Amino acid sequence: MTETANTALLTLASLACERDDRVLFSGLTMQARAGEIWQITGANGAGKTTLLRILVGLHGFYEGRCQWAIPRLQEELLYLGHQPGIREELSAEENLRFACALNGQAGDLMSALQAVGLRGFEDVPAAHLSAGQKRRIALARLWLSRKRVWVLDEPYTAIDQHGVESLDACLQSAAGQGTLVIYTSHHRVDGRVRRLHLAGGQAEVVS
Amino acid sequence: MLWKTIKRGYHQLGSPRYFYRFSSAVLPWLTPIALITFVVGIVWGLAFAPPDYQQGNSYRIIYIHVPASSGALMGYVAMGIAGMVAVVWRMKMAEIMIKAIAPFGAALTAISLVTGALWGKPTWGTYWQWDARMTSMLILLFMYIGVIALQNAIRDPRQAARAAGLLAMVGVINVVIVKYSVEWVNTLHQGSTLKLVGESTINPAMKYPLLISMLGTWLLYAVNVMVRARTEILSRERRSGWVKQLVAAGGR
Amino acid sequence: MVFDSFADFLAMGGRGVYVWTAYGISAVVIVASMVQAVRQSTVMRDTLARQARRQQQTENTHESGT
Amino acid sequence: MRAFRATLMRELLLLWRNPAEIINPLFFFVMVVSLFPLAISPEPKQLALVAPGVVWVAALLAVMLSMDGLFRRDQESGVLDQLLTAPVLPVIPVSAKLLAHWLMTGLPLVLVSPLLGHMMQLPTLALEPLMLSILLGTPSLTVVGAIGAALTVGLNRGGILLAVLVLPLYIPVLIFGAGAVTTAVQGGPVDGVLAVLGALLALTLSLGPLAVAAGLKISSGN
Repeated sequence: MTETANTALLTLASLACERDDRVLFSGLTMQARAGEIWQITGANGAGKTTLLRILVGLHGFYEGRCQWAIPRLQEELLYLGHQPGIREELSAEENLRFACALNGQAGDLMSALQAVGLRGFEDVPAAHLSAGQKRRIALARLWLSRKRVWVLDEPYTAIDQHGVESLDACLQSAAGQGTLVIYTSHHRVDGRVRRLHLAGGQAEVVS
Repeated sequence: MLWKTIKRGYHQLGSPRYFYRFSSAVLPWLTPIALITFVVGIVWGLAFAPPDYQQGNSYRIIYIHVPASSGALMGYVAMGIAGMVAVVWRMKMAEIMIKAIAPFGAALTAISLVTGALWGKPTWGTYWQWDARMTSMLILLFMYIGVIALQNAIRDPRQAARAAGLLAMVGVINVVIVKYSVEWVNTLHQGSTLKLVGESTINPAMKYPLLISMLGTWLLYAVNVMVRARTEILSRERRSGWVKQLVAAGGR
Repeated sequence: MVFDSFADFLAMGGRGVYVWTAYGISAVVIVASMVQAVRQSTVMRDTLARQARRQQQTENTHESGT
Repeated sequence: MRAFRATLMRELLLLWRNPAEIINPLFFFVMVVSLFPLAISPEPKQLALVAPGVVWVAALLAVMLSMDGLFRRDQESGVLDQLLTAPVLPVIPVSAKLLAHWLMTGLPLVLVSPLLGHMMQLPTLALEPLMLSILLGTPSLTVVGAIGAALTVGLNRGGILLAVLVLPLYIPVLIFGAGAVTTAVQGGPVDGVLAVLGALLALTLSLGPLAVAAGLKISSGN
């Protein structure tokens, strides 16, 4: 599949998912292109996290089709899950260095940690950090070498006002450079954001 | 042309709905045939086969012991294969089969152990002897229990089936290794293993009933698997139209 | 018949206890597994039927209600 | 390779940072072995008879019990999801984790086993085969145990279930492991038995990690 500017990076065709005999969502059809920012909204338990896990290939039990135009998605994917994905025994810097080695990311760790406001906390074991600070260790990867697809689960939780603005700027700059950003949150980055709402088993593209 | 039929066959084989229709047609005549074959084999072995010149009549337990052992072993191997198909090719029908094959396999393993022990008492004086065959069968029972326990521990039916499938795949390799390691450990501790008296010198008059009761056991196994598979299909496809329609009509 | 009489058949040359216990237990286990399989199937069909009927009722009251 | 080395270093660091995961299996091993002289009899001849089996069963249980925590904390903290969505094949970081885990839990058992063998009145000529058999056996136990751990990682009370799944798969390694020591005690040739143990190890190392990676994918819902 050749990837020109306007062909869809991600195509969902009547995607449906069931859990514990309950239809989470069904009939989800959409196309996402490089450079777009998608906001996924819905009540707790509406299946937002499950949808993201389907997109990144963690969850395989669904009906319908989920197609990426990128042959080896995982090399171009930056996924921040529902859990921060860091170990409490390790310090912020150790966690970040391991995440970069695992995901093949490079970049200046210190400036990334500073961007998320963790300057001075680099070698504090994560166990002593607050929940918000733990999440921000994972977020620091957004400031490292760029990937073409960002899938972020609730990036804005436990982020203070200053953090929200810098995160908005970061998402917008990444989208500007052609990254497809898909995130779940109640916060809207800006007017250009395309929205997908999950409610009552239905999924519809709002804008 | 050939490739198209294989492809269509593969898809049909893979679709639970087709299997449900196929089993609805097959079960009504397969069940009586299975029962008749089984009973004929057993009665022939019990009443008409000649007594063994050494063991007398206690050897007649063979007509349930050997079929049960072979059914248990083949059942686990079948589960391993279904597991591979489910894990590697993600075929829904294979997942359903894993769940359907396990229970009767465990039942046959238990039967094999009990009948083996009851046969051992009059022949060698003890119910349990840790000889190679019986120990392998005991370990096979543990592995069946492992697969069933894993399946019941996981809530999502597809994930449970696939996890059990992977375990069954690993288990099949283990069955082979256990067979040889148990035989080796017997030579280590007891000198020569005690060969089952009479099995090697089985004369035709004893062999035919054994083959028939074995065939009967396998046919019963097939019936049991089909019935369980149908239940699993209904449970998994409850949301699809054809199940709703079938249930509403209260059809067989 | 290899045995002279039915009583002889039951005695099995003194080994009847072992032979018949073995077959008795086997029969019980096989029948139990078969019965359980069939029962599960009917129980599944009944629950699905009941669910379908309940859904049908909620839809009817829903339509008549609006 | 970078991911393998990074995971290996991280795992060793993690295990170093909470020593309980290293000490507990070791204490368990020593304690279980020392139960038997009290339970059976302190009389040397009887102890030497059961020694190979006792030491081996205790080692097996120690390794199995240490399996439970292998993936659990990674799964809870979300690191497992990162591992499964990383550009590198999951089997590479998983193998690094298994190697680190064996170095920190299996190897100590090997070092302590001659001491326990001695405590169980094993003849000194059998101590070296004991060490060798545990050296060759525990990696297989770790990898096979990890398959069970991967399949039960998401379940809340996975511990007992892990034992039910994994013990039947442990039996061949136990038979040849304890058998090697018994053969040594009887004065027979040990090399053949150790060779079989080595063959089992080769089989487990080649297929095991793939099965563990597949198990993790299945547990994460795929």
